Amino acid sequence: MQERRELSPTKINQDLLRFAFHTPLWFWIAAIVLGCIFGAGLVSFILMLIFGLTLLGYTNIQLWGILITNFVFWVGISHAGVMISAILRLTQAEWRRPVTRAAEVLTVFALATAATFPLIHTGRPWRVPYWVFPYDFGRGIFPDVRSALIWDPSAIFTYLSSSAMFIYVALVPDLAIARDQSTGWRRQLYGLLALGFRGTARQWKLQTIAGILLSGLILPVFVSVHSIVSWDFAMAITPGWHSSTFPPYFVIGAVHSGVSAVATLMAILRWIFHLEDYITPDHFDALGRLLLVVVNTWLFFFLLDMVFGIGTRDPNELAIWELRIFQQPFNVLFPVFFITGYIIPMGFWVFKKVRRNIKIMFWTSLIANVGMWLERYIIIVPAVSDKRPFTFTWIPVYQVQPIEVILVLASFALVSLGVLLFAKFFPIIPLFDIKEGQVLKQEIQVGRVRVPGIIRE
Amino acid sequence: MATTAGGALLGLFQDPVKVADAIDSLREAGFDGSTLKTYTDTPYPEGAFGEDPENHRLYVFPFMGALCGFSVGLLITIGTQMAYPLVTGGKPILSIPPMINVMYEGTMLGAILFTVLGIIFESRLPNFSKAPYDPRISEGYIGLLVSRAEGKADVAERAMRAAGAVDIVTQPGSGR
Amino acid sequence: MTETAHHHTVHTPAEATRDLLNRLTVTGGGLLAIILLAILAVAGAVRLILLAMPEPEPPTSWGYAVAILAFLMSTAQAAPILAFATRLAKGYWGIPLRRAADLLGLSGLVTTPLFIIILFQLPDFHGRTSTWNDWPYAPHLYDAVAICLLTITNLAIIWLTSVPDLAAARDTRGSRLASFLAMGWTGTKRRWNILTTGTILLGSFYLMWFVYVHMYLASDLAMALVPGWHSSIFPAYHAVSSLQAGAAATLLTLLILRRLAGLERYVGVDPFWGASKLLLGTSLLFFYFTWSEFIPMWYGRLPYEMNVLGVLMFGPFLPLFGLSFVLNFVLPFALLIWNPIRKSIMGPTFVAMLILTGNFIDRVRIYLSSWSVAGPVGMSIEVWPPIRPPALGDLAIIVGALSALMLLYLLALRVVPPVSLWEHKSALLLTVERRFIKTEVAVVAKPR
Amino acid sequence: MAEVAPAPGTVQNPAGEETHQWGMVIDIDRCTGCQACVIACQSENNIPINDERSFVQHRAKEWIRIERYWEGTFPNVKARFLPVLCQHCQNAPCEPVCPVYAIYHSSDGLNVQVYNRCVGTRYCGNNCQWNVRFFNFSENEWPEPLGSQLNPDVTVRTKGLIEKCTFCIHRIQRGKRTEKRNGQPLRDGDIQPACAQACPSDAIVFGDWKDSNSRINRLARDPRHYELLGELGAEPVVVYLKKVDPNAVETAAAQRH
Repeated sequence: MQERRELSPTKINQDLLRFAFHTPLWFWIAAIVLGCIFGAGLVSFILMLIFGLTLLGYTNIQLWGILITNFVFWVGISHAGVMISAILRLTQAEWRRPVTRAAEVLTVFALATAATFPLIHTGRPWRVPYWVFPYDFGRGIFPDVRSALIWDPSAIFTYLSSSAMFIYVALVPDLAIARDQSTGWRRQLYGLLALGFRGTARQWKLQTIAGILLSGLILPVFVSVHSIVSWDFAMAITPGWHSSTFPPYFVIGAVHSGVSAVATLMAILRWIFHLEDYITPDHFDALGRLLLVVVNTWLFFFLLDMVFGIGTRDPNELAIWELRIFQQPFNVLFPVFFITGYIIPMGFWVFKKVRRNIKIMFWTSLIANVGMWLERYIIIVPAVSDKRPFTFTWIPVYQVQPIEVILVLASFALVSLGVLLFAKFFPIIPLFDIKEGQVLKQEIQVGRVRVPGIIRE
Repeated sequence: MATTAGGALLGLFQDPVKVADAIDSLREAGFDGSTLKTYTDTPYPEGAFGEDPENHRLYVFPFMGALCGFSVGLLITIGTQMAYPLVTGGKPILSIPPMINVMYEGTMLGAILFTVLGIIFESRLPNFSKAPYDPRISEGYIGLLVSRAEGKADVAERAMRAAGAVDIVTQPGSGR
Repeated sequence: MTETAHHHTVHTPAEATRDLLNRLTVTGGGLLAIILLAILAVAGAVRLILLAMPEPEPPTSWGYAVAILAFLMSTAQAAPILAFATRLAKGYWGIPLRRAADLLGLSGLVTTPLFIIILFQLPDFHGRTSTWNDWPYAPHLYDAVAICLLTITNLAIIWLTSVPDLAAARDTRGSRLASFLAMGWTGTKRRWNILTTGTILLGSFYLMWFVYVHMYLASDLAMALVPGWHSSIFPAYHAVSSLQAGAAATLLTLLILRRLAGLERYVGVDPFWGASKLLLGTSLLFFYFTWSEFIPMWYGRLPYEMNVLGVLMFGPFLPLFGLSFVLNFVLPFALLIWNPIRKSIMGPTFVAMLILTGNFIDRVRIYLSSWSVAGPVGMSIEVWPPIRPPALGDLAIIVGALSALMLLYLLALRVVPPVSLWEHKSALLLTVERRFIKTEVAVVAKPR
Repeated sequence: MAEVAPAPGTVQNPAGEETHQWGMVIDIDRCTGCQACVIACQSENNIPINDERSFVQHRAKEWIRIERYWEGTFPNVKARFLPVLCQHCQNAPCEPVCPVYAIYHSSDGLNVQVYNRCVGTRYCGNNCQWNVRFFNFSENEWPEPLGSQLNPDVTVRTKGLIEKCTFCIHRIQRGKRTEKRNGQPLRDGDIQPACAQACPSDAIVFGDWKDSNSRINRLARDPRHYELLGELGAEPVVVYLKKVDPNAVETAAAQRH
């Protein structure tokens, strides 16, 4: 189903390595702007260190808020990488080739950004070492593995390191190509990183197996990560959080937002790097069809959570759902979330014309992620603002403070900066994978028509 | 003509079929298959050039890794609970279900880490060899390296040129 | 370059047509089997009517009947989804099993009446926490409608996907029934487009109804009966374990067909290999969903949830739970991670048998336990109900339902070939083995 | 658990069998909502003054608080009061969710918050269904000269950690020390937390569930007893006694018709 384009290896090298070797002006501008936004986030974190969390809009029962929402959101985005590369590698989907690495890179930076949020969100970040690692043998102070907040770092650490290694393994052949194509210090750097890879038959065989094997190994991690994140909430007996369907619900939601984010990223890459020959409407078509399946599965779990949450007829549970849907300010957010998160994507992506229109795909996938961000907010925030009926806890207004907004913006800047820098130094589109597609493509003559085909091992 | 210390020389081809022919004629000329290596910038289907089949033990690594990761996870989870026996939430001092979550992550981390190490090891990396090499390989040329060709260098060269090599490289590669 | 047809089948479309269509004749053994199965089915039906008609017995005596209903719905009626999935993904490996899977959906003709009868045995819903907050006619009306739609959709799929084969039967063997069912089909371009699009559409409808039916099978026939059991993942668990069992049922059927109908030329190792990956994935999902249901309850320690755990998993029903856990997750996982086992015909089939057994045990665990506590309404269960061994009547129903399914299947095989002929031919067109430089490679073409 | 008293056996004590299981009985019928317990707690435990701003922000810290409910409609409206403090649950939801063991269940049945170890993830606050855990959003300050009346037995908590009722653990410790020193066992009522001590109507009674004829055991046999959010199965050690409604019969009759 790939559009057939004849791409000579030389052209592929030039196109995909250009940005790594030459630095256009816009790169500096973008890097500086993003850096400034990130700096603002850094400053506000320092302010939080000095003045404490009084700067946030939290209250005595609204102890978690936007920062945790943002954490869950970025963990969700980070599921793009494995979703795309692992599943598409395992199913040998031909259109994966240009997409995989960008998705994996997005994974790594999104996950790293996400991981910072619970840490800066603690009351005393300087004591975080107590939390994440059993190091204080002298005083016998260890983390308590019974806490979901211990499962969480372990899962995120596993996922982060695994996907980083995954990227590197798949990057080695391209580093070798970059080594051969570059000169001076670049050549030294790439040569060192490429470990002397030369592309012998053995090396390629292992490279191919590695793609499949690592995908198969990372998939279970990928599922476990967001499940465990969801258990940060589901383990609590707080009404609205204590729902057993959270793990698959969170995972599929993560896939929804993640794959949408990949679509957005592909559109951006295509524009700024002029990759018209590599990222074609076919890819957005395929992504869109994948997303159609994902978004409807997501709807199923969303309905499960809601129907059976309300079906309990537990007054507190009902109160939470009433708050989520009918009360200020959620009565505004909920429709917005559902329209942007489900109706708009579903309504647009069912049409092939729309799926093949990159501009529309860019905007709709962006909108879908607005919806998914709000989804997390609506899951997390109301549940704690009205836990149990005490007069002391009439629903307090959670006034979002500017500093929280700055931190959220900074997280977006950080992820974009990370991806940009990676793309600056390394090929963000796997060269050897594209070349393989060129080698393996075949055609089968059926009557008059030549049906495009591909070699399968 | 002068060959490198290893007596290795590299033929550059543009057409994969010609590489296959070259390998055939080199075999006839008495070169052992293990001394013939192809350099490509992208994977070709296995055995496309009629080269010797490669076998590896990569599948052992994930299992070893999973085992190590599992035992480490077991040690940490049991150790922390036993070394600091505090009751929380009326749960048993040794609570199995939470351990399973952590041990699972440990197992998977071990498996993946060992797999990556296995891939690097089995592809014989890092290997900054001085054998002849040519950057043009990254531009779609296919290199055929004949190692241990002392004395028979000219035979090999003739065979490869006959098969259609566009160039023969003999000066050692830069390593990197 | 030399081109040869892929898929272990070195023969022309014409041969395939003749060969497959000649299998539509009734043999002596077949007749005997049909008669025997008919008798068993009738016996089961009689027992069922006796149980329902004169004065309905208390819910507790219906456990096994519900279990076999759920078993059929989770295995045979889930199979068509496998066929749909392979059609959606344009996976050629699935072509040999599509017809076998679709035909398994005929179990709808068994489950629909059974389901409706059982719906009316449900205890009064008033005061129970079900997802229907005292809606009119709930749940009976909506569940009945849903399963009827499910069955009808499957019949439509079977008919639509076999029309070209029926036409072939009409043309080559002049069969009356075939020519009636083929409705004057001729393979014009337009009709082929309608056929393929329609198949995908019907398939997605089937998937939707399937999920819906299982959601309410799980919530109305199980969760609503156990006080305090509202774990929102359970319906999804029910559906996912059903997909696993559906794939398993398909593989088992496929093997039997392969042996009995001598389909070695058409059914190679590909469908088993491909489906075994699905089995592996779904057995992982089985663990995932079970675990996700268990751990919040265990962690939250809410009294009524501990009670539910006691009734379903760790009380008297622990042996059944453990057994199904081993048969549905541990063994399939331990076996299927090895490619040599996956890439064989007996390996996946053996695992499929394990899974089917496990699924039956699991359904007995769920429905026998929940129908045993069906009596009192309240937030607490005084005593966890024990396992009731099946009585003769229960066995009659179980055997009857299964033989009714087999009966329908055998009858259907008299009308449509066991392998989807037209899809087989399209695969012959679009997959070839080709010479690439020095080696033989398989080239797969996928039309846009 | 037994009729009311939480069975001590439900909690395994690595530190060996404990002789005490501290608990409390609160008689709603006696509570007048005078807030004396709140003030006593504030001054005993070095809790900062709750100014208007902290209330507006919903960040007021009251280790024990008086929930006030209005019943009926004007003019015949009744006020009901419900003192709520940490229930020191035996299956405390707040305990296992802490990643750093900052909360654990002590062998004498207390739900202990270890300020030193708390990193402030605030998960415990989310999972406490009684809302009796309080986060220090900023450093605690006292206007002069109040700073010089702080209780030396109780730490002043810094910003960024969770604090909550301790059953005046410093008094319990002092009591145990005297017990050791004098050699004779504590008598019921020797140890009193500030709130119980300050309660003018004697609605709050503190004691030891293990001591079968302690006052709380005697009071808890009252049929009026109930647990706050008892349906969660957290097994609080605080037992409440219902308010006696003088015209319950009439209201019941009214409800019937």
